[in-house]
Amino acid sequence: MSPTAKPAAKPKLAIFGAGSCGGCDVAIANIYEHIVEVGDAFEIVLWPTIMDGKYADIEALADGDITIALINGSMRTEETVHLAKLLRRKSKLMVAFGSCASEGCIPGLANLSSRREIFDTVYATDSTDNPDGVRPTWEYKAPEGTLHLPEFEPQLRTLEQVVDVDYVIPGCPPESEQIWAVLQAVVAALNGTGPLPPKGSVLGAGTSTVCDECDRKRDVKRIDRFVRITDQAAFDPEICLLEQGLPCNGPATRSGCGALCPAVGAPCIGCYGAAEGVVDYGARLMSAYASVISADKTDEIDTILDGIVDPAGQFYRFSLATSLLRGGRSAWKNGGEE
Amino acid sequence: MAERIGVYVCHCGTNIAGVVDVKEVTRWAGERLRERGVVVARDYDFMCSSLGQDMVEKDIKEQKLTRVLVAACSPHLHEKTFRTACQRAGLNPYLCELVSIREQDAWVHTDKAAATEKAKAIIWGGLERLIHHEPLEPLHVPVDADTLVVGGGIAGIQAALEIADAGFQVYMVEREPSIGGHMAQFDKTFPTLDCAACILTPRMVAVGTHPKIKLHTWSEVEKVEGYVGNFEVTIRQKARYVNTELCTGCGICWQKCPKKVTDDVYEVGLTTRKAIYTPFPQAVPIYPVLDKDNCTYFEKGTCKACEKLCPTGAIDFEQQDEVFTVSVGNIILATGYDLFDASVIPQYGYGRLDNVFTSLEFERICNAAGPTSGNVVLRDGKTVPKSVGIIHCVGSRDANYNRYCSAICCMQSIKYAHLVMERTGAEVHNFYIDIRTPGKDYEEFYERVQEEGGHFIRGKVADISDVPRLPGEEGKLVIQVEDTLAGRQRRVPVDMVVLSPGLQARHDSAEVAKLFGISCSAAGWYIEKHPKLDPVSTMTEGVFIAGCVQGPKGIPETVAQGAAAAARVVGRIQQGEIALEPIRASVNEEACSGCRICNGLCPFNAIVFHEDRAVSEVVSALCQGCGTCVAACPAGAISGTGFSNEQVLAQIEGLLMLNKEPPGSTEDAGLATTGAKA
Amino acid sequence: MTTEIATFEPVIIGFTCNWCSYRAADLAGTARVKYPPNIRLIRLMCSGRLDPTFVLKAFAEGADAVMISGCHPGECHYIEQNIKALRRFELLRRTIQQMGIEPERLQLVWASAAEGTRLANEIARVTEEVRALGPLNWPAGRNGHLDAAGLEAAWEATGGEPGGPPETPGGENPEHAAEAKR
Amino acid sequence: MERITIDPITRLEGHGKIEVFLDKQGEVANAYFQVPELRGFERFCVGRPVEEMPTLTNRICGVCPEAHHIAAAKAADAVYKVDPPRTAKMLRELLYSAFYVTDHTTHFYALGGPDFVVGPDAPAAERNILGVIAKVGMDIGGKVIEARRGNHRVIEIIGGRKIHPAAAVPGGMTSAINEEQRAEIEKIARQSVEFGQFSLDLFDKIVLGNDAFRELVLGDTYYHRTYYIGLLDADKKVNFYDGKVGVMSPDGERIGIYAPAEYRDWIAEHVEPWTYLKFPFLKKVGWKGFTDGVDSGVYCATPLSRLNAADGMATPLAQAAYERFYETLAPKPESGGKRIVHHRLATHWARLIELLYAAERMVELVTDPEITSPDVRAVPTEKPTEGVAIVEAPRGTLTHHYWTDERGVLTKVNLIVGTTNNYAPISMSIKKAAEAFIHKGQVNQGLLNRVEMAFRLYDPCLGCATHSLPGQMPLQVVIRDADGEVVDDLSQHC
Repeated sequence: MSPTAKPAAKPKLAIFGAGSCGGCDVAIANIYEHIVEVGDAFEIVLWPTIMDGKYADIEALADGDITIALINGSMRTEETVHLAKLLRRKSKLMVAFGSCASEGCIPGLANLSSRREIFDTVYATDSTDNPDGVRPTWEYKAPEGTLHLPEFEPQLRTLEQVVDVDYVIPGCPPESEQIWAVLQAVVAALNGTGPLPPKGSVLGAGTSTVCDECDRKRDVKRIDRFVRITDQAAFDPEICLLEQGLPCNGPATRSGCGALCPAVGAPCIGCYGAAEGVVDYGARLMSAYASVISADKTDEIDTILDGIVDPAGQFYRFSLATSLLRGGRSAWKNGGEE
Repeated sequence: MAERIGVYVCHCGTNIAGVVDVKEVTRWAGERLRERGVVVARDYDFMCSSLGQDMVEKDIKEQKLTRVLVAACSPHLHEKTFRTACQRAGLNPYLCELVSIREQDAWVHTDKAAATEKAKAIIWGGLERLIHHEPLEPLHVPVDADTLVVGGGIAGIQAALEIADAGFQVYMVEREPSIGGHMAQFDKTFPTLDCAACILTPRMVAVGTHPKIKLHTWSEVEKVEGYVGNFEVTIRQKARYVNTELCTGCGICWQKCPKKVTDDVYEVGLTTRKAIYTPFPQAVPIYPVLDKDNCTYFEKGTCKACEKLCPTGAIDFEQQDEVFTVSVGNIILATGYDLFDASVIPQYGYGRLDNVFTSLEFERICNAAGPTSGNVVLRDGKTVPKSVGIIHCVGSRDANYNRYCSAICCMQSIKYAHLVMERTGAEVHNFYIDIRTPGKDYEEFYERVQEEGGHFIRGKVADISDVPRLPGEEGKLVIQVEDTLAGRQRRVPVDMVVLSPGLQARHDSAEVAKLFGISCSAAGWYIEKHPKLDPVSTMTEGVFIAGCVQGPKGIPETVAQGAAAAARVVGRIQQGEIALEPIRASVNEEACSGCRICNGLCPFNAIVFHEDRAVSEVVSALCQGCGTCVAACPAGAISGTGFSNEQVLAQIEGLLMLNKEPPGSTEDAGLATTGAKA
Repeated sequence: MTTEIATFEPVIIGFTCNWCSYRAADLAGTARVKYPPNIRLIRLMCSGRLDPTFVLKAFAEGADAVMISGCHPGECHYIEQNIKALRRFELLRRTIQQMGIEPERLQLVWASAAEGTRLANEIARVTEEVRALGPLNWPAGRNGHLDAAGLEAAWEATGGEPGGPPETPGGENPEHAAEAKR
Repeated sequence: MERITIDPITRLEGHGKIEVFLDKQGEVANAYFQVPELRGFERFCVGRPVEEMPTLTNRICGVCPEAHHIAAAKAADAVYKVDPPRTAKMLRELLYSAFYVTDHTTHFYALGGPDFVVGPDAPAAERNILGVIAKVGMDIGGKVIEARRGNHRVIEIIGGRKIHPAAAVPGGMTSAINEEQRAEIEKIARQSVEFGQFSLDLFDKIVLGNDAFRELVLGDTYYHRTYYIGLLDADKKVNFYDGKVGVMSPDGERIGIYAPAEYRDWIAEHVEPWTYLKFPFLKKVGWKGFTDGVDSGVYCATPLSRLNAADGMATPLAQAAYERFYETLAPKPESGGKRIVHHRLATHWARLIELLYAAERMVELVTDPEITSPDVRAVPTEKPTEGVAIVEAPRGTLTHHYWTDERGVLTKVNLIVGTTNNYAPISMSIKKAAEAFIHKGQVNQGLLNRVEMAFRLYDPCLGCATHSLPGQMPLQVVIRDADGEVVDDLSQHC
């Protein structure tokens, strides 16, 4: 099934936000004038955010007719899951594009709660006027007919947890330079002037972690206290933030972004996900932090660890949905209806 | 190519088969685990027997097995056995996995069904782990033929001589001016009562004169770099202010030196020495040491009596400490012990009551070469005691101080009882908790002393006081004790009390352990590789221990251990190189971000950071394979052989596989219901 | 549920140190000390090798509890690596608690090579504590591998069938909402 | 009864689905605009440390992350009762103004623009940014790209990243800018002012100059008399970053001005079972269903609303454009005394006026002598408790409200997000457009696109609105029989 099978026809490109914040689409748009070159290299069959197109056209396509589909966004509703499966069928190559598709991203933190907990929070906020406790429902008989809402599934999943994925492009969102580089590589491969990366490859990112690209000076780590950004008016602009006590996710986060956040004095929050071959992102970071705190007695250790006020959030901010536990217990128990 | 795995389940007679249904387990493994690559599953009465091993070898050859799993006893017992068997059959020994269904299953459970299920789980876990095994080759490193012995007590002396006599170079480092250690301070040794000096000094001289032994007294080890076979040791030779090239040891300097100084070390404060001195007449080496802190010249800038009078002009006030390094292949630590400080037990009055002595003080008093020329007298130096109390277990077997038994105090106390009676005819009372005489001729010696009239009172002494309460106690030391045999309180008035303080690890044993990269127990004793099977090795390849550094023991055991350590070293040297277990960590430089999380984690300094490339590296010969850095690396850039992530994760899955198998296990039923409820 | 608890046999994964607790387990065997068969031991070279990933994996694969064991502080064969295990344990415990896993399901036990009986008693204690807690049944365990089918299965296993939250008022009185629109 | 499903509306960030029900005669019986996504930020932000909200809430919307970033930082300031240094506030507003330029540019040229420039009846394949470029020439494409590139650069310099910035934290910013960076920003700011003027001229030529469009804009189809809200500075001029919210009645009477902390006295949210999105309304007026007029609490929060709610623009060029806007579209004041534009399609024009204002504001800020001061953060001293903040997101008034424990860990979160404000009016506009363009069950894509235009003019970002994971699916039509039985299996809701 080499994508270069039909050299005559322009390869077909589909860009689709299954369930994204739109940031990935904007990141693609931010390759600026190169977008025209993309237009030349591909027949863009689907990119709803930017252009009109017919869903029917996609259905009509033969299976595997789309050469490459860039899918961003995560799987939370029955509808997004359906669309992911449809596009998988229609595409030769499927790319999990961005953090949502590849690791669940911040919305994945919803997996700490059951959908009942989520509904009971959202539809009963301080400003919500809902005396009868109305909740959205999958099927609603309106006077004029029945309205359907796609089911809000018990847990948020990543693309890879729903369909087979060929490549992953990490980042929230992926940096535009990286996106353009990947698109160029793919075009080259399709023209037979370059190799197509092996299935399962992570594209548009490095093989190491953010520290590799971070200009801050690093020394042997010994953390005697964790601080929060609000604790000090300023941090040393030269020295590793983690060494200054700021929980920085850089050491465990895949390189590729260029260490932008530490450069402006903000600790890495981990949006590029885990490094190559890592099973559980949070476990890596937990282990690293704990290993270098300078305390040997339980009470001293506790005092230092109290500095990390939200371990689950700190270690699984972006990757909860792909973590070994996938989420919190309440989201699993009884289908998340607790 | 597809894996072909053999599974062998051992009955171990009835040891395993008595509880685990071995036949069933074997049948199950053959069928259920076929999809996992198992092509042979056999059970046998004794897998470790030569017949059992033959079975494995035969299958490897005939069935073309690629991996072997043996379910039997603990890997600590027979891992090597089966690895070797595999090797004989041409299979890489590291493609063999031994799982324990005896110690961890059959022997500890009674419910046969449960034990059988557990055996299956253990085998499945082991199998999944085995599938991720890699063929490994042991690491071979050359061994430098020279050896470092740290500590010049009897343990170190014995070890040094054994190695040197075998024809290999030894460097001995001793902190004090002379070798000899505690033994040199003793008078007689139990139970034979031969004179310590008489048996020790020849050995000391042998060391001093041995062509293959380079002796560095008044020296300390400052730094240890490198790894087994190739250590670089930095030694500091403290300034003696005596040119040992010129000095003949004639002794004029210390005879003429005007400055008297209390001798706290060799004579334990009982008498004085000079500012320039040799600790004792038979000291090795014979060269004196000038005690800078007490020397009049160094204090006031005048005197120089020694310099003026030295016939060879060997005194050198300008001499500086000398720091140099030696390369050695092995290291023997024989740094000995400290005596428990009896003064921390106030009710025993040591340091407060004149006539309360410690064991070492008493050794010196008894010693013909000692301060009282061997006359047993009170602190006043003349009064001969008419009654003496000897107290055992001072600071030992005591929850407030050391819980452990110091091993030698009973015998030494009994020895004192004998010496007192022999020298003074005084009445002797031994106060003990239990008498422990586990050694050749020890019990006999105990009986002999009882026959000689020594009194033995079973009870922990509560208090020693010089305040008389009853008639006859005036001017005496009264020992308050509950006689637990007679079941009554007793007050025993005596003239002299000898305390038998226990042995303690050296005050600086922890730092020294860190220096040599070995581990010590909470009490400070160095931890041997195996308490029974390997009491002279440590976890750190190439570093051995001998004598009381490992724990309290008497002279015979000390000497034996010194010789044993030496034998190990000589063996290593003759091998020329040693094979190290290939359980090591290594860094994937591609993935390493140079975050330096791992840099501070290795107690063996095996992790080095390359500033230029900003990556960390694990020096495999230094790595001891603990895996801490593997677990800590946030980038997952460090991997460890033998216990890789893949291996452990797979084993976890394997162990839990049965619980996922519908139908049957309660867990699955449980899940089903949970699911159904929703 | 109660009946389930009554017959509930927890599965516990125990991580042991090659130099102390694993030998202690051997010793317990040699001495024929009995303890419940619920625990399954994994040998590591040192508790310092304990990667939190292993613990999470065990939970994910269906273990009801995890017991980490190592040398007593100050007695580590690798000098001080057991302290790293202690630190990781403390942090990991905080994290899983947020995930809704009771801290009692993750326990740390020090046991020297000589403490076979102590280890056996600790295993018995942990087993009883976990039995009292009941099953964990982490469904992720049913799909340890990221294949869609596995996840779908887990879905059903956890009642992820369509239909939405039961008794959602909105579903029950459409009239109200309809009126509201007029 | 037949139904038409427009699912989803394309060229909007986010996902929406329109169900149009026809009666027996094929006339529109009712139209439902469903938002089929939900994420639950209010739930899962609980338990997180408040200083993370600026980066967490970024991910509500990748189109306007800056709005959430800034609103969250301000709400966190309020939680700690900390007042950031003046320079920090200026940097935030500078970043935010640059964002406004990029965002309004994107919408006008890439999303809303094609409807006008290329025309609603043009083939779908041309109704996009490439079509715009084809029609009006590459140099415009170049200008648009430059405006976006330059202002993204500003966002990156100050915020660390072009999308989902990182630098705003409670008490200020994590880093200051140096003179070199300031100079670069000033250049971009001045170019943006030119671009703003250029864009207004273009609107003149293409829209106001074209009678068809003019009629479309001023016609009744897209006309709603609702309430309008918008953030006002001290002089009651439009402000995006800070101030109080003015509430304007359809009759041009300002019925009140509320401070962020008072939002619950003014705004409430209504829940319907057939959509995941809530319907905010004016509490004081009350929810009367999907209807406009003085008695209905339905209000609007868009560029048009902001202009209607304010007395003018705070910068000279924008003020001039503001006046021309009202001269042209609302020559006479309403009974309440203020001139109000109720023509929804005028929102596109209002958007360009705001673009110009944002650019002018950038110049003011970047030329302030204190903008390069290193003093950009104040350390909180007060115990964290509760805080509310409001900014004007391009798509509507954005309210963040946090409650925390004494460690500053969130215990409760409430968010009323840009587009949400307009959910009711959007639904109404859609229905009205459907009624106007769909007759006798007759549907063609041009008509459907007119319905979409009603939707698009609000530039609705349902990513924001639902704090949901918006997913889009191209236009499709589903015809169902009277029983609502599905004929077409392309729909996934069956």
